Amino acid sequence: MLNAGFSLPLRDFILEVKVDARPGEIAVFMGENGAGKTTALHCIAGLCTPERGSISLGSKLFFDSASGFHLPPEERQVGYVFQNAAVFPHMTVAGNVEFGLRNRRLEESVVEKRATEWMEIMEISDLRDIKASHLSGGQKQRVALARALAIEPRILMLDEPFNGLDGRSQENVDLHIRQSTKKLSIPCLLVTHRRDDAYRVADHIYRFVQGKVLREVDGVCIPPGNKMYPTRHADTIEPGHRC
Amino acid sequence: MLNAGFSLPLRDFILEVKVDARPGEIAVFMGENGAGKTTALHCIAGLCTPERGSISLGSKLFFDSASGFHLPPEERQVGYVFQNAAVFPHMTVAGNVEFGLRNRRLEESVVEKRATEWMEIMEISDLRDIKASHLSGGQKQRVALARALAIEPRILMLDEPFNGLDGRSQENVDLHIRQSTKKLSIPCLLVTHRRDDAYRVADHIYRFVQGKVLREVDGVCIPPGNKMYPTRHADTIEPGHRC
Amino acid sequence: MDLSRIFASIRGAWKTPGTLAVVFGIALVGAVCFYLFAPIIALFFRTSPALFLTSLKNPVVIESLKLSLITSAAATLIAVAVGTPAAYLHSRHRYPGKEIVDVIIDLPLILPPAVAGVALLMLWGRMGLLGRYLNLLGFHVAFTTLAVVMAQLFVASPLYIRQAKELISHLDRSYEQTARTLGASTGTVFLRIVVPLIGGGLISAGITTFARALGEFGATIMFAGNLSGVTQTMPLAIYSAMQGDFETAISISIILVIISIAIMAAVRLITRRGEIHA
Amino acid sequence: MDLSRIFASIRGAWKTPGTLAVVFGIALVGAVCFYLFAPIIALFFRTSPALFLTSLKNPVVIESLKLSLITSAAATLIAVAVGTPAAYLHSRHRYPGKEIVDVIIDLPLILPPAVAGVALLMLWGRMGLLGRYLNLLGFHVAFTTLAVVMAQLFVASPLYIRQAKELISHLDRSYEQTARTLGASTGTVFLRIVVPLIGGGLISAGITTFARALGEFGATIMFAGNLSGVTQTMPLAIYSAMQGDFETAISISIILVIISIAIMAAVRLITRRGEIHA
Amino acid sequence: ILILLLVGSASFAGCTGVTTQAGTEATPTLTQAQSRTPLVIYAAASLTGASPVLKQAFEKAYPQYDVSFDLDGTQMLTQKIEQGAEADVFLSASTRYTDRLKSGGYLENSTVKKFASNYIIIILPKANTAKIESAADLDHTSLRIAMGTEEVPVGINTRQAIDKMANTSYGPSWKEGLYSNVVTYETTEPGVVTKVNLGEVDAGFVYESSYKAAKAGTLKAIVIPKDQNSLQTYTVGILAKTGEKEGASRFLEFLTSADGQKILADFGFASA
Ligand SMILES: Nc1ncnc2c1ncn2[C@@H]1O[C@H](COP(=O)(O)OP(=O)(O)OP(=O)(O)O)[C@@H](O)[C@H]1O
Ligand SMILES: Nc1ncnc2c1ncn2[C@@H]1O[C@H](COP(=O)(O)OP(=O)(O)OP(=O)(O)O)[C@@H](O)[C@H]1O
Ligand SMILES: [Mg+2]
Ligand SMILES: [Mg+2]
Repeated sequence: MLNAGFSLPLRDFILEVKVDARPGEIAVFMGENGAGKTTALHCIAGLCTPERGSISLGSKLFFDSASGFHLPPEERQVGYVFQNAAVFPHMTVAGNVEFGLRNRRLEESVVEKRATEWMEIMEISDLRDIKASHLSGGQKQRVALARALAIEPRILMLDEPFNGLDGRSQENVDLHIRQSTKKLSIPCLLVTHRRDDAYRVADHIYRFVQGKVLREVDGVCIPPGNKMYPTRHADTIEPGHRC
Repeated sequence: MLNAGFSLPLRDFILEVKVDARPGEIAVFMGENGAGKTTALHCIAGLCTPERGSISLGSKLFFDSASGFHLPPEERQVGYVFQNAAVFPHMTVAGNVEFGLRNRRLEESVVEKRATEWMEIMEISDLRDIKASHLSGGQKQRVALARALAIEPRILMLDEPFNGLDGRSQENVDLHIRQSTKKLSIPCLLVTHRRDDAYRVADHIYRFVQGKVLREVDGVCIPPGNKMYPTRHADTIEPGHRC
Repeated sequence: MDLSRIFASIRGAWKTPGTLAVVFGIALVGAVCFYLFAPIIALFFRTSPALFLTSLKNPVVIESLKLSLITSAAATLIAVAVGTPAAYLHSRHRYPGKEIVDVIIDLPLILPPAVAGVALLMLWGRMGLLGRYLNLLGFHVAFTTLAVVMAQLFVASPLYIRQAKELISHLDRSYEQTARTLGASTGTVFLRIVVPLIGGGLISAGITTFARALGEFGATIMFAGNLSGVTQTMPLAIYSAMQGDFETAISISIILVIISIAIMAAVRLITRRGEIHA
Repeated sequence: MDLSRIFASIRGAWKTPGTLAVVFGIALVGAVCFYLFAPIIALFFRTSPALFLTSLKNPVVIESLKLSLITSAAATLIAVAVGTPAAYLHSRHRYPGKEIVDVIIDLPLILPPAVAGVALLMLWGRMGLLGRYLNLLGFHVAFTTLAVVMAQLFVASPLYIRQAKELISHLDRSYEQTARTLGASTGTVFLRIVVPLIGGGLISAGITTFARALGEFGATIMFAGNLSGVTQTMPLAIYSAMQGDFETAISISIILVIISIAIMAAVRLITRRGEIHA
Repeated sequence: ILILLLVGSASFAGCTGVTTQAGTEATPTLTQAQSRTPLVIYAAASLTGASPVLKQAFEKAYPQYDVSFDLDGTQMLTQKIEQGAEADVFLSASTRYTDRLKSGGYLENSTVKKFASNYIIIILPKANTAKIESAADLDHTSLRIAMGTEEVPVGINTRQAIDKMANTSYGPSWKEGLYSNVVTYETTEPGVVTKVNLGEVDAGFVYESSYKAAKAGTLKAIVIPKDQNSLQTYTVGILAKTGEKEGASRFLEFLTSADGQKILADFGFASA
């Protein structure tokens, strides 16, 4: 169970985040450009420090402003796919996927097995020895996904994971995000701008509006996806806001 | 009228491009990750040199391997939005949008007027004095779009332009791409992986498959968009390929 | 050396994660600063305020200081003006002999400065391979103020070019490519995209170059001579003073250090401010 | 200087676009190479093959060459081993006094080498601020081979640290951030992400540092003295020879240049090959 | 490609154009006294201490001249002259290099004459922690000694003096012990002086003039008797290519005059 409640002043507004996600649940972040979605993920991953508040995952405290505690990112075991993929350009595809596994000090055979598995899933096996700087945009995105999922993280955070993926990969990634979330029984935070993507995967949606985070409990629209989904907006949301 | 027919060996296959687009027409490039869409745009923009073939826009020759002619990119007047946006991080938003205009040696008043116009259209006016490195992903994408459209190019090339944009911006960008293409009467090449986007904007679709480019003449599926659209695949396409 | 493992093992004992990194960082940077700065502090122990003030009034000191600053600034400007575009074109193109150019740029650093001075004499001196023709045209290079600049340029410019080269080759090309599609010529790309993007690094390289030029001794005395007011820069004045009055020599050195600090700090401040306004 | 406008106007006459840029580029890089290399070529005119071969057999030359290579390599290694992590921590953190550290790193470059040697003596020498205590412990620094390395380190390491700093501060942070979310400690991030990403630049900086250490003269003779086999490096041997037999001195210089070229070329080749395999 | 290389050097000429500007910008401010005829004296580095006094006295006697000294090792000066340096007078610390220039035609050979001489002296740091009382102590173990290399004039004279002392008074084992105490062979005299001055070596061999030039009280000295010492002769000559023959010969006269000799004596030089 992820519990995050924190605030951080940004250039134009104060970002006040209050989100939670249960193991096996996918929480989708939506909202306008510059609303603070990426910043929120950065704070949860430990890459920036909120001014106030606390973040914890299950029994593990990540951050607490009251006690001044800040767990460094490398000890949070998050699987984070950045908005810009950020594959390591000097490593091969395999090197990228294996990087996180090696940091866990797993046995070499396990590292290779798991990396190979995930490269197959993401259909990048034939690129395994190619330097990552020589990949196309969508190929890089797939490497970033394989790399984040391979470490079997305690929480998955995906910043616009479908960007740049071709149709088949989108479906494939969609499937494996759900599977991993369920199989590892971890919470997953996913940022997207696409309503269809959101309603397809979301267990619940957080809408970022001018630094405030609104949880959609009873949306006004019915999701086209196959999931039962609450259908009315939180009462604080301004009228006319699309969901 | 853009006429491009060229070939270039890539790592895994030989890319053979044969595309054309009439003024006012939007040609959409689709295809798997790594199929060569970005590379094709790079060649047309003059950022890489095909091995064989020729490229011309109207009466203007861009490239011809037979005569060894290669017009440098700065003289091709293309409005190219890169897959990674590539806003200049050291300049302000306004500086980015004005950059191309200043290279045209327009009058200062014209430069400012046009830049202001486009920043308003892309809803980045309030960010005009912010350094571009301090923007969110979607904000950068909008700066890149404003920058490319502001120069009133002779051809528009957009590599996944909707990526990272929030819902409203997507519609907005969609609208202005069509308007500009019509108003300036220029051809537009647009890369996307989303079928709905493609069918909505496309006058015709080029499908990149393993280095070959197939023009969809009679697709097997009917586009949901509002345009009349040819509905059957080119006969060379392998069976079962989604469109 | 697996730093991470060492880190991890000690961290257990420390309990507050990150503390060790901080301690390690302070120790490391502290050690570097100590090693580079403590000897300079030690210099101060050999002089007295009185001596220091006397040196400051010494016309030889004033004159050589002025000469040093002018020549070093000139050498730095030339290195920047010629070196930056050369480094850009070099880094961004493949051409036959590129590796050789790389080696050539490093060579002046290896030459002991006195040999560098001799080499310059052999080329530009009155009897030199080129100098003899210049001489026929009535153009003398060696033993003039120009020679001071040339010696400094020979010794210091490789530092600039090398740093500029590396900065450029680590720069993402897509900015340059975008700029070209936006109609920017090579010159505009260079001046408006490349230079500002690595500006901080170039300034830093320029400061290094200036510092090296300011400290130049061996090549200058050989190629330009040690003539008060014409070619006697601060290091030469210090050398001459060292023959007689050791304490004065140290005082002059300290003046050199202080003025250099002031200049370098000023450059940093000015360029910092520029950045904020931009 | 509006290069682009000049370009554009001349280009009209040229017709084949880009030709001018090529000519300009060749001219610029050619000028730099000429300025830096021609004097070295001129040196060759002062020696004969016979003299050259004799020098090669001279035991003093062999000994000082060995000493030079060992000490310069040691100084470079220390600079790299300590300087790289220090530069990383320095560039990636804000801390009070950061600007002062920046200035300190440049200071040794300004000091004329002989003054740098005096400064080192004042700190580490027998009567020095620190040296007197080391002396009580029976530990002598000055006039030993260690002193040679220390002098070279003092003079050359700022070049390395400065370049490393700039390379790191121009590196996109998102790679480091990603690596940390993937469980990499500061040490791992440094060794597996930062160092390889700027590896080419660091090697280049290392070569510069090695070259500067190899050419070091003034500080070495002041702090370490000039004793054959113990502290007489190549530049000291060259300078000593220059007082007597000038031609021999030039021959030795040329040996130094050739060997340095060979080493630097070898380093480049080896690291290039490494890159291809990776 | 050859043509392009030519263009390269042409653009290089453009680049020297810039340096010239910088140079000429600097020069006017530096040579204000244009009414006075400049006189350039190339002088051995050991004359550093005496040079400003000589300049002052000469300019007082002949106010129309503006004297500047270029001070460097004699060998380096010789090298510079051979490479075309333009000077008027050459003050040499070594007859060897004077002869070399004479045979090369760089000097007005008839004007060359001796003007001073110099003896070797042993200098000690003020504190003299090694408690050296006489030259006999120099072979004590764990001493540190500095002297010139066998190529520089001071080194040549030092070796001769040591040989004489060993032969007449102290014997070969003393000489051996002394040499084993040498920690550095300096290429310049100031190198020796500096190391003694700082107390980093216990003794050093320099010319008397260098000892005199050092600030009073900073050094101690042990005089080597004349009969065991080695004399270095200083010579002066007018350069063949001088444009200021009159001034040069006036300076030469002045140097050998009573006034000049007195100044030199003050700085520890013996008469020729
Ligand atoms: N810098 C590079 N060096 C070498 N090969 C490259 C480079 N960039 C891309 N490639 C390869 O060239 C092929 C075409 O790449 P391109 O970027 O054109 O694909 P794309 O169709 O744009 O894919 P995407 O949909 O993922 O953006 C791919 O196989 C890719 O791996
Ligand atoms: N490096 C930065 N420095 C300063 N401000 C920044 C920086 N990055 C982002 N911002 C600002 O912080 C706010 C939140 O940005 P953030 O990247 O979190 O938005 P986002 O919701 O992820 O947007 P998008 O949908 O465009 O990715 C925006 O106003 C943005 O301009
Ligand atoms: Mg974002
Ligand atoms: Mg692409």
